[in-house]
Amino acid sequence: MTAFPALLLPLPVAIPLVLCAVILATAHILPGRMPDILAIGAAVSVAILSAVIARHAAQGPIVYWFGGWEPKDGVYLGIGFSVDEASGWIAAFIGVLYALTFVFAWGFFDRTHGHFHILMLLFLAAMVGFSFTRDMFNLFVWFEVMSVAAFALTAYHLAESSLAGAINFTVVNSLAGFLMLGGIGLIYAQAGTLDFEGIAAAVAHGGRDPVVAGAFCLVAAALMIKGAIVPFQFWLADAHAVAPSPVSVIFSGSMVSLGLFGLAKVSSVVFAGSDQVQQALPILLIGLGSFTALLGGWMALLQRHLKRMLAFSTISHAGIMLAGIGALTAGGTGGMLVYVVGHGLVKGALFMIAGILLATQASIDEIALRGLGRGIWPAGIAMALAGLLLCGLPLGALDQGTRLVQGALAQQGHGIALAATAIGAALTGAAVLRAAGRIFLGLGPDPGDEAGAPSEDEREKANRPLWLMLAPCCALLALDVAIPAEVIAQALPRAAAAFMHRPDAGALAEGPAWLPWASVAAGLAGAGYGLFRNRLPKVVVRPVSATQSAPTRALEILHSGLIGDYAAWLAVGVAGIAAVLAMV
Amino acid sequence: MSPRFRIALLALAGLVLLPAAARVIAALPPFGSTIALYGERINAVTPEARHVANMVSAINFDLRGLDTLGEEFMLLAAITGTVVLLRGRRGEGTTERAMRLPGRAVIPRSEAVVLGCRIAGPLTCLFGLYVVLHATVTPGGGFQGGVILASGTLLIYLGEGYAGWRDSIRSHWLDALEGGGALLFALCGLAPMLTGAAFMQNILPLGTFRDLFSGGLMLVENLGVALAVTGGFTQLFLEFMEETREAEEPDEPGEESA
Amino acid sequence: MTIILPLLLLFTAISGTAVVLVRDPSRQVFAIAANGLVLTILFDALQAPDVALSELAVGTAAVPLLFLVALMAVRANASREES
Amino acid sequence: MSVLPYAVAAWLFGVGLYGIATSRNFIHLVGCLGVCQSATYVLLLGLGYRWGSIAPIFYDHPPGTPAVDPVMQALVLTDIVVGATLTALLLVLTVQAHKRGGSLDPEKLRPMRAGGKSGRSQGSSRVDEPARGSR
Repeated sequence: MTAFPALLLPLPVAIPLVLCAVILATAHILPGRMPDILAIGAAVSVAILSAVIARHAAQGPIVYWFGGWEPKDGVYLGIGFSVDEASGWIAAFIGVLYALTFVFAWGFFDRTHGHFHILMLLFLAAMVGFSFTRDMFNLFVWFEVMSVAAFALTAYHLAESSLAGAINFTVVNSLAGFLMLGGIGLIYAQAGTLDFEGIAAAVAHGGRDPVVAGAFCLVAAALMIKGAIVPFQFWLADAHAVAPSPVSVIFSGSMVSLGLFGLAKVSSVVFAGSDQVQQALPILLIGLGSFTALLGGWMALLQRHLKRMLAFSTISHAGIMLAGIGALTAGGTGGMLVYVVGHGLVKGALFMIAGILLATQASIDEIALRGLGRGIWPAGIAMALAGLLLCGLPLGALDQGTRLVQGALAQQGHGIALAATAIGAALTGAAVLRAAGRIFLGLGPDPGDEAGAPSEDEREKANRPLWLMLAPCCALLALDVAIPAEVIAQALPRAAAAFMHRPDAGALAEGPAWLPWASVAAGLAGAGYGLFRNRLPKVVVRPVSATQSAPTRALEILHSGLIGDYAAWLAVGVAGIAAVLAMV
Repeated sequence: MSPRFRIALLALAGLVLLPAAARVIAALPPFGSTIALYGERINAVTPEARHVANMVSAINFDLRGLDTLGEEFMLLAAITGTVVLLRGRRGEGTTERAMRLPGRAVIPRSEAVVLGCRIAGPLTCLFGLYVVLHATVTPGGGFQGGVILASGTLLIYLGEGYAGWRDSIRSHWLDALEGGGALLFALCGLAPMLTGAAFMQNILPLGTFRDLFSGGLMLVENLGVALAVTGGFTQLFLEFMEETREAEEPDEPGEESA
Repeated sequence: MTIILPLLLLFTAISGTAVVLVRDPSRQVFAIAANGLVLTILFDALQAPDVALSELAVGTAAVPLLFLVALMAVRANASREES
Repeated sequence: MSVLPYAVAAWLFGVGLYGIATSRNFIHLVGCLGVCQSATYVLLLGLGYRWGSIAPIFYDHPPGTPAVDPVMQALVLTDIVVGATLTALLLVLTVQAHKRGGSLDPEKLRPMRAGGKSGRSQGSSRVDEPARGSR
C-alpha cells in the first residue's frame, strides 16, 4: 500500500497518456472542440497534481516504485520516480504553460482530428516523466518521447524551411539520443544499476575512472544538445523559428530549459561522487555558458525574422542557466531553477506575441511589420514589458533567478561569467525592444522597397479572436510578475539543497543590485541604436559598424543551416568536453 | 563552410576523441567477462517471482514496464506525426476523397508476385500471431509480433492490389486499433492502482511457469502492445504507399493552404 | 565459437561502412538490408534472440521497405514535376 | 578480442557521423544515422554479454543457468523501436521536403535561407542590412 502523496506520482504522466490514446482511438466520433477541452483539462490537472506533490515534497523527496518493485538488499529492481520540491514545481510550471498554450491554440489546428493535441499531450507527459524519474534509462525514454513528438510538431507547416529545419532538428537530436544511450550503457556496465542513487553510490566508491568520465561526457553532451549550448546550438534557431507558434512557446519555454534541468540533476546527483567530473564542471559549464550567452545575444540582435530572433535569445538565456549550474552551489542551481520558470513564462509570452503578429498581420519580419502593430497596442505593451523583463528589469521570477545566478557567480569569483550573463540578457532584451519599437510604434527608418522579406511567405490561421490569443500571453507575463518573491526566497534554499542532495545551507546570495539596472540601460541603449542609427552622428556609427562586420559575417556563415556542418560541430563539442575531462 | 573545412573539423575532433575513446574502452571490463549485478539479480529472482521464462519480456512488461509504456507512446507519436506530415495540407477530409481517386501504386506486379504474396501474407500473419502469443515463453512479444503482423497485412495488400485493400482497411479503424492498444496498456498501469497496488503492479494470477498463459498482467500488456504496433505499422505502410501513387491530379489544393 | 563472434563483429563494421560509402540511395537500400541481416545474426550469436527477432522484423524488412517506398515517392514527385 | 565489440561500436558511430557530415542526399543521410544507431546496439549488447552463458530465456534450460544480461537486451529492444520511429519520421520529412523544395541535397534545402531552388529574393536575413533584391 502506498501512502497518500506518493500515490499521486504516476498520475501526471498517466493522465495525458491515457487522454491522448483516447483522442486517437475516438478521433472520428469526437465533436470538434472536444480535443481542445480534453487537452486543457489534462494540462490543468497535471499542474494541480504536480503542485500538490511539490507541496508535500517540501518535507523531503517523495519516492514511488513502479510495479511495486521496491529495492531489495540494495539492488534496485524496478523503475522509481523521486520527486523533490523543485522538480514538482517545475512540472507544475510545465502544466500551466501547456494549459495556456492550449488556450492560445484554441481552434488553431481543427483540420487535424486532434492529431496536434495528441502530440502535445505526449510531449507534456514526457516532460513530466523526464523531471520525475530517478532511473537513467527511463530518463532516456522520456527524452526520446519528447524528441519524437517535437520533431513531428516542428514540421507541422510543411513549408520548405520548416521541413529543412525539422530535418536538422531531428538528425541532431537523434544523435543526442544515441550519445546518451551510449553513456547510459557505459555507466550501467560500471555501476551495475540504472537507478540514480545506485549509480551515485557506485561512482563515489570507484575513484577516478575513465569509464565514468566517458559516460558523463556522452550524457552531458546529449543534454547540452537538447539545451542548445554552443557548439550544439545550431539546430535550435532552425527549428524554433519555423515551428507553429504554439509549439515554439513550448519549445523555448520548457523543452530547452528541461534539457539543462536534466543536466543539473544528473551532474549534482548521479555524478556527485566523481571528483574528476566535479572539477571539470565549473570550467565546462561556466565557460560554455558565458560564451553561449554572448553568442546567442549577439545573433538575436542581428535577426529581422522575429521568431528566429526569439530563438537566438533562448540560446542566450540557456547559456545563462548553464552558467548558473556551473557555479555548483545551491544558489546557482536554485537560481537556475527559478530562471527556468521565469524565462519560460516570459519567452512563452513573446512567442505568443509573434504568433499574434503572424496571425493578424501575416508577417513575421520585423522590417516588413514596421508600424503595422499600432492597431493591436495591448500586444505592443506586452512585448515591451517582456523585452524589459528579458533585459533584467527587477521585477518577477525571471529577475529573481537572474540575481541568484549572478550572486552565485559573484560569490565564486567568476567575474567574466557575471559580465557575460548581464551582457547576454541586455543584448536579447535590446533585440526584442527594438522590434517592439519598430512594429508597434513605427520607429526607425522607413524601409521603402526594402521591406521584402528574404524568407518565405508565412502565415498562420487568423480565425481566433484577438483577445483569446492575448489573454494567455498576458496571463504568462502576469504570472512571472506576480509570483511572490518572498515565498521563493523562503523555500528555495531548502528546495535547491534537496534537489542537489545536499544539506540545507541557508540563505542564498544575490548579485549586485545595480547589475540588472545596468542591463536594462544597456538594452534600451542597444534598441535605440538599432532604431535611430541613421540619425546618430557618423562618428558614433562608423566605428561600431566596422567592428561588427567581420566576426558577424563569420558567425552567419557558421549558422549555415547545413546538417553536415552541424554534425561536425557536434563532434567538436563532444571532443571539447572530453578534452576538459581528460585535463583536470 | 566548405566541405574541406568540415572534414578538417571532424578530423580534429576525431584526433581528440580517439585517445579518449581508447582510454574508456581499456578501462571497461573485458568483453564477455562479467555482467552487471542488476541483470544477474533479475535472472535469479524473476522466474520464481513472475512465473515467466523469458526474462526480456519480464523486464519489458513488468520490472521496467514504464519504459515500454513510454516506448509505445513514442511509437504512437511517430506514427501520428507521420500521418500528419504525409496528409499534410490535404487534411483528413480530403484524404478520404483522394483515396477514391483513380490512381495506382507504382509497384510493378506480376502473376508470380501476386501468387507469392497471397501465400506468404497469411502465413506471415500466422507467424506474427504466434510470436505475439508466446511472449512470455519464447523470444518475441507484442512488438516483434506486431511488426510481423503489419508486414503480413502489407503482403496481402501487394497480393490483392491497392484499391481492394484500401477499401477494406479504413484509416480510422487503424487509428482506433493503435489508440485502443495503447489505451489498454496505459490502463494496465492504472487499473492496479484502484485496488491499492502500485502502478502496473502485476496483480493477476501468474499462471504456471513455461505455460503459454503465464505472467499475469504481462499477457494483457503484451496484447495491448501487439494491437498498437499492428495498427501503427499498418498505418505507417499505408500512408507511405499513398505517397507513391501516381495521382492523376496534383494533390495540393492550394486554397486550403492558409 | 570464439572465432564466430569476432568475424561477425568485423562483418558488422564492414557492412555499416558500406551503408555510408554507398552514396546512391537506390543502391544504399541493399546495403541497409544487408547491414540489418548481419546485425540480426550478430545479435543471435550474442544470445539475444529477442533483439535479433526485432532487428529482423525492423532492420531487415520494415526499414528497407520504408526506404524503398520513400525512393519511389521521390521518383514519382520528380516525374510529376517534369511532366 | 576483449575490446573488439567496443571498438566496432566506436567505429560505427564515427563512420556514421562522417557519412552525415558529408552526405549530399537526405535519404542517404538517414541511412547513415541508422549506422550511428547500430553503434549503440553493438555497444550495449557487447557490454551485456558473458562467455558461455545462455540467452536469458529459461525454457530449455532450468532457471539458475548462467545467462547473459537481459537488461541490456531490453534496452536495445527499446532502442530498436526508437530507430524505427526516427527512420520513418525522417523519411517522411525527406519526401515532403523533396515535394516542396524539389531537391534532396542539404546544400539546396536550407532552413530560413533564400536562394533555394526557386531563386527567391536573394538577401541577408540581417536586420541592419535589409534584403538586397526586393521582390
